[in-house]
Amino acid sequence: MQTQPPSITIEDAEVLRQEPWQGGYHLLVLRAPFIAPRVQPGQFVHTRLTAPADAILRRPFSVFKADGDTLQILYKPVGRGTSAMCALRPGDSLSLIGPLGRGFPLPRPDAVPVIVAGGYGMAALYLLAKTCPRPGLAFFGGATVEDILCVSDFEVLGWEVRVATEDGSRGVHGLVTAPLDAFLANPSRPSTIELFACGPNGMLRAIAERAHHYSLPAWVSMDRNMGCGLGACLTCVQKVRGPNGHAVWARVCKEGPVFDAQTILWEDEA
Amino acid sequence: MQTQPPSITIEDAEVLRQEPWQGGYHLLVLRAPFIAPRVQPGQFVHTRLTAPADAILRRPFSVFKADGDTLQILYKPVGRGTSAMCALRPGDSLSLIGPLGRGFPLPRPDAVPVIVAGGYGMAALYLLAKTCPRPGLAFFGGATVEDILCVSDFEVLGWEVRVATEDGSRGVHGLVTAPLDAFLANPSRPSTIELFACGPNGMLRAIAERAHHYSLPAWVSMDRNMGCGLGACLTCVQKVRGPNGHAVWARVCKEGPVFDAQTILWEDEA
Amino acid sequence: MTTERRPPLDAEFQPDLSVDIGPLRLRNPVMTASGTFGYGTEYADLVDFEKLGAIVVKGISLDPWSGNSTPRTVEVASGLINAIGLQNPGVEKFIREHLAQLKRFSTPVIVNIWGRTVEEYAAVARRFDTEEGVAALEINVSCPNIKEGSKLFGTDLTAFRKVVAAVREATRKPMIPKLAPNVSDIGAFARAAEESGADAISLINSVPAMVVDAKTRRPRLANITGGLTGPAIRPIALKLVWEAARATKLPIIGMGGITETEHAAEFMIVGATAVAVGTATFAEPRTAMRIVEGLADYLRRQGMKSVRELIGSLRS
Amino acid sequence: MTTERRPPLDAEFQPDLSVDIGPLRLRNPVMTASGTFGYGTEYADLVDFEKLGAIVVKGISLDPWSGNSTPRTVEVASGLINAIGLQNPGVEKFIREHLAQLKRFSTPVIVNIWGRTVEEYAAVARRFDTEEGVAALEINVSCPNIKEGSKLFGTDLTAFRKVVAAVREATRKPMIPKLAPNVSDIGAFARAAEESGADAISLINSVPAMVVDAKTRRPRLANITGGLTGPAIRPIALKLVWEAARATKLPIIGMGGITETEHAAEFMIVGATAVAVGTATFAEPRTAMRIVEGLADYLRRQGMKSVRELIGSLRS
Ligand SMILES: Cc1cc2nc3c(=O)[nH]c(=O)nc-3n(C[C@H](O)[C@H](O)[C@H](O)COP(=O)(O)OP(=O)(O)OC[C@H]3O[C@@H](n4cnc5c(N)ncnc54)[C@H](O)[C@@H]3O)c2cc1C
Ligand SMILES: Cc1cc2nc3c(=O)[nH]c(=O)nc-3n(C[C@H](O)[C@H](O)[C@H](O)COP(=O)(O)OP(=O)(O)OC[C@H]3O[C@@H](n4cnc5c(N)ncnc54)[C@H](O)[C@@H]3O)c2cc1C
Ligand SMILES: Cc1cc2nc3c(=O)[nH]c(=O)nc-3n(C[C@H](O)[C@H](O)[C@H](O)COP(=O)(O)O)c2cc1C
Ligand SMILES: Cc1cc2nc3c(=O)[nH]c(=O)nc-3n(C[C@H](O)[C@H](O)[C@H](O)COP(=O)(O)O)c2cc1C
Ligand code: FES
Ligand code: FES
Repeated sequence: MQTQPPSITIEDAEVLRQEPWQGGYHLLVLRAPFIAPRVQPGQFVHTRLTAPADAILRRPFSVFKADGDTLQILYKPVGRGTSAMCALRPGDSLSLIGPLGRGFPLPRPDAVPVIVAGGYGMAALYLLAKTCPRPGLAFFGGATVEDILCVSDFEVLGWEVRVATEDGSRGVHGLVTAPLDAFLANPSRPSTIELFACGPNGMLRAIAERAHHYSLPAWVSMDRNMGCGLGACLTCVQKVRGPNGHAVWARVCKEGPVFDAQTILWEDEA
Repeated sequence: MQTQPPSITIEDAEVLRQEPWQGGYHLLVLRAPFIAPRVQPGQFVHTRLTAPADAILRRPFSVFKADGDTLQILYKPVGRGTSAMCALRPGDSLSLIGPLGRGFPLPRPDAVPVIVAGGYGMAALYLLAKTCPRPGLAFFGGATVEDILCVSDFEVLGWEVRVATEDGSRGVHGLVTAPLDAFLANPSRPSTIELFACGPNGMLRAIAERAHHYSLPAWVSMDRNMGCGLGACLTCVQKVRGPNGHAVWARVCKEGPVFDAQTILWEDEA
Repeated sequence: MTTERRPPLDAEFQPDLSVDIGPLRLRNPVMTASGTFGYGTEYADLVDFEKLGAIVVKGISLDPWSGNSTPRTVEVASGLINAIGLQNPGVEKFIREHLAQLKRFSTPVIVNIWGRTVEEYAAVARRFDTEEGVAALEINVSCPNIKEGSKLFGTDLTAFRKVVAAVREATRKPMIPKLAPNVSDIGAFARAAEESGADAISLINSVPAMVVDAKTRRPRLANITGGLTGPAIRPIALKLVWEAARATKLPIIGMGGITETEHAAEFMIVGATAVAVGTATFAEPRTAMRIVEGLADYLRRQGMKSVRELIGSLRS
Repeated sequence: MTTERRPPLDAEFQPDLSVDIGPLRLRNPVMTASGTFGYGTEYADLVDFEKLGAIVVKGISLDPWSGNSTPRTVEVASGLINAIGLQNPGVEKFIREHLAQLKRFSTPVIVNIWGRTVEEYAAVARRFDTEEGVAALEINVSCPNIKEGSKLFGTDLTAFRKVVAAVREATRKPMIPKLAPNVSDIGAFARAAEESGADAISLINSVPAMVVDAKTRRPRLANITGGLTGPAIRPIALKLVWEAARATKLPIIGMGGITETEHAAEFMIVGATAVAVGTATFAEPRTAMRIVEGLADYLRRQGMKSVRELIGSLRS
């Protein structure tokens, strides 16, 4: 059972702080008194930049932290919009629509929560880790040590973080699935586990396969280019297995971004 | 006889300083080692802003001062491009094409130079005042005291500046033509006068009429929206009396911006 | 029609914003554009529906339709290209689930319809004929994202007449054919609509377009081509509305890249009776509402007591 | 044609940039677009002509032509609308004053021509037939800024055939009709050009457009309407070039909103043999030169030894 999204607002947030983070990421701290207190783990905000002027769509970002009337975004400049975001200074304003989407369900009290993340997924899963009734285990993957974000944030919550990097510069040498598989295959691991994942598509698919194989409940947060962010434009659709077993389009911005991993029809299955 | 434009360059100028000026104007100081030393009085530079991203044309500005490898622009934010210009900071770069256009002719050594200016025209005529073989008389007009720019710059050169404001907050109460007419009608004024003008179209036309009436040589610097700035697009054309007396189009960016006032065919004559 | 400028009215004066789209009176001339406002309810948290002139919903067909593969949209300079492919739940589910919701509001609902054949157009129109809560039908003959031939309806004058006439036979609801921009003589389509019994026309639909990723050398849309919308097309749309307005007496709903009050005014000045806001809603969901408020201000500055004075008031 | 991706070539490799526009071999596929590069000499201080594939000059007519009143251009979102109205000194003065200058360079000069009647088109073409230093003629049938009826040539298939055939009779120079974008079936015009003896086609010309000043309620161009160019139209142009390329075997010169190397590549990927840079030159006079340099780099990254491999290499 997933949580119902609370009502959505549009709000001019004030930039309180912006600072470079490791791995090319930036941390943006915003005062958003209407949205911040309502954010559920896994939800996102849809941001409107005034520059570049010829960019006409908003950009979606997961909420990293939400505390009182502030919220934080951890983002990486990958294109024109996110590069322009780097120029925001304290006092600037940034229009947000949020909180958006259906976030993670309340973690089952009887299961050990296991998080698998790559890229901004490490930030996107922090709020979930924080609300879990008990600390769990997190697997973080990245190309190199620089790409492994917010480990200490998780550790402060009492979580154990296992890292894999493709160049071996931190943790296991390889993909995040390497330590995850080792863990899952270990007969002495807890038998009741719930998986939560956010990261590149290929990773999410790999998690879905593991979950299927081990018959574990798993939730994946999908990343799709978005238009409206509100369910109106049908840009962000993802083929999923509908209630009657047929393939149907789900809107990642509305029915997602978090889905039961077993409902996703990956590209070649759709 | 007008001066021939020296050869044109494109150059990434470095912003050295930007400061608010009176009357809503801003002063922009640029290092432009190729262009600055070649600027002739009355010429302009065509600037390329990177913001707003959907603005695809350059914007023309007269050169206020040119000194060694630096040049100064005095501009007023009136639209999106000039507003974006206000955000330039020291160290930023600004692409310039210049020096462009045909500036003022060398002032006649036998005539008293008389300048008439409004708006940025006061800045656009400064270099001319500086190169005049002898100081002359300048008439500045504006809506209010705030709009009267660089009087002291002219006075330092030994020029006498007479001011008119529409609200009477400085100098004569009225249009700049009021003190100018008084001067021209005064029988004890020097008989050999050469007029140089830059400002709103209506003012230029009024000057042309005075020049015609008193049979005085007069040069006007025209302001037209521009495309290429180089004579290629035929955006900036102005009807003038051609050599054979017929009306022909002149390109303000190439044959101008400075024209012999008697050659201009004003709107309803064209 | 007025072509003179007038002194501004004082700030308290409330200009009359109502306009008539054929038999349909709207409280103000600002609508949402089909496909950019979903079925309305998606924006319920953010937009006060009662402030809008009308709500135009996403295109509905007889049967459910799953649309195109993804990616379905791509952002370009000052524009958006979409190839949604007309995904919709079909007329029955729409009536049951979405129309029911929209009936709670007093705002007129205009249903955008399409079909793969003349018969399908007529069938959808007939189904809506008796549906309360449907104020008018907008006929999408111009969607570039459908390949079954419906493409033709928007650019072939004979096919266009046929579909408009068939819908006319099928319903007494106000009928608004929506014109394709990619024709050389929009006036001919405007006249054909008038002759075939339309109550109004709307234009423009999105402009056929395409983007390629130079790195992968692949189209950036799964459907290869799509339709360009947003500010990039505004000057194109304005020209077509101006031309259409000179060809027909039918009321025109103008759209294409409207993001500001002034843009809405421009469309009315060249001859539109009403306007629709599309792509702009994605960035600023309250754009249509903001324009309604802006228009009152604008009219006061223009010294106009009614927004109807604005229609076709282009000065030369 | 290749549709596969290949490993990159090493940095020293110099890809072959030459392409053939019918009988005309160009050292590289990047030209200037007519009307945006004057008669060439205006840019002489800033652009190294010898680096360009060809120079296409501003449209020339039989007699001198004074064009439209001002304002003639207006900047819009990611675009420019122009209504210059084809001002030009006429064929004789052009040959005497401008062509003479251009002959100093080895770069092929393509002369853009237009007329008010079929006869005028033929007459200008005939005058250039024997002119050395004219590599090809581009036939502007699509300028929206002329009211004398030449408008029709670009959007009426019969008139189009007539003018292309007449020019074909008048000259043996390579002939390149330039297509109007505001037609519903660009493929039909491409085929008609081929059938009427054209050596290549170029597209697109500017897109009919209009802007109004909401405050004064007046058109912002003296000519009321004009043609939209620049980045705003790139996705529209790309779609039309793709469609034209599938309809004809003629070489295509693609243009519309190109500002970067990648954009030039996109046009070639969908089927253009060469490209032209227009509006971008106003902001960055060296855009065409920069793209020539960029293409070599791009081809190395694509693992292509010749730019000709790029033509029509769209992958699906
Ligand atoms: C629900 C959700 C949550 C997200 N949370 C975060 C976050 O917390 N931190 C973060 O850094 N990013 C996050 N993203 C991704 C972020 O939205 C994109 O990086 C951003 O939209 C790119 O904008 P741009 O203008 O810089 O890039 P564009 O100029 O739009 O494009 C530049 C490049 O980025 C690609 N791109 C564009 N949008 C996306 C996208 N949605 N996903 C992947 N690639 C894209 C384009 O294909 C292009 O190659 C999230 C995306 C979604 C859908
Ligand atoms: C030869 C020449 C020299 C100039 N020198 C100076 C100078 O020294 N200082 C200075 O402040 N300005 C100068 N200008 C005017 C300056 O170029 C314009 O103010 C500027 O282009 C406006 O750009 P924008 O993007 O802010 O306005 P836009 O967004 O382009 O337009 C905003 C408003 O300004 C109007 N506008 C645009 N261009 C012009 C123009 N050329 N003249 C008048 N109105 C215009 C538009 O019609 C519109 O209403 C000069 C113009 C010319 C032709
Ligand atoms: C995502 C999207 C979906 C659309 N779907 C439809 C549709 O189903 N039916 C229709 O007639 N027009 C559709 N349109 C076109 C719009 O209604 C409108 O004509 C066009 O977007 C131009 O207006 P704009 O520039 O303000 O967006 C769609 C446009 C967009 C952007
Ligand atoms: C100011 C201007 C003048 C033009 N004059 C002509 C012309 O005389 N003949 C012609 O065939 N095209 C003319 N064009 C169209 C261009 O050649 C080109 O087709 C169009 O601008 C699209 O390319 P772009 O978007 O790169 O500018 C002109 C375009 C502009 C902007
Ligand atoms: S982004 Fe519009 S429906 Fe999801
Ligand atoms: S601005 Fe292009 S000719 Fe003057």
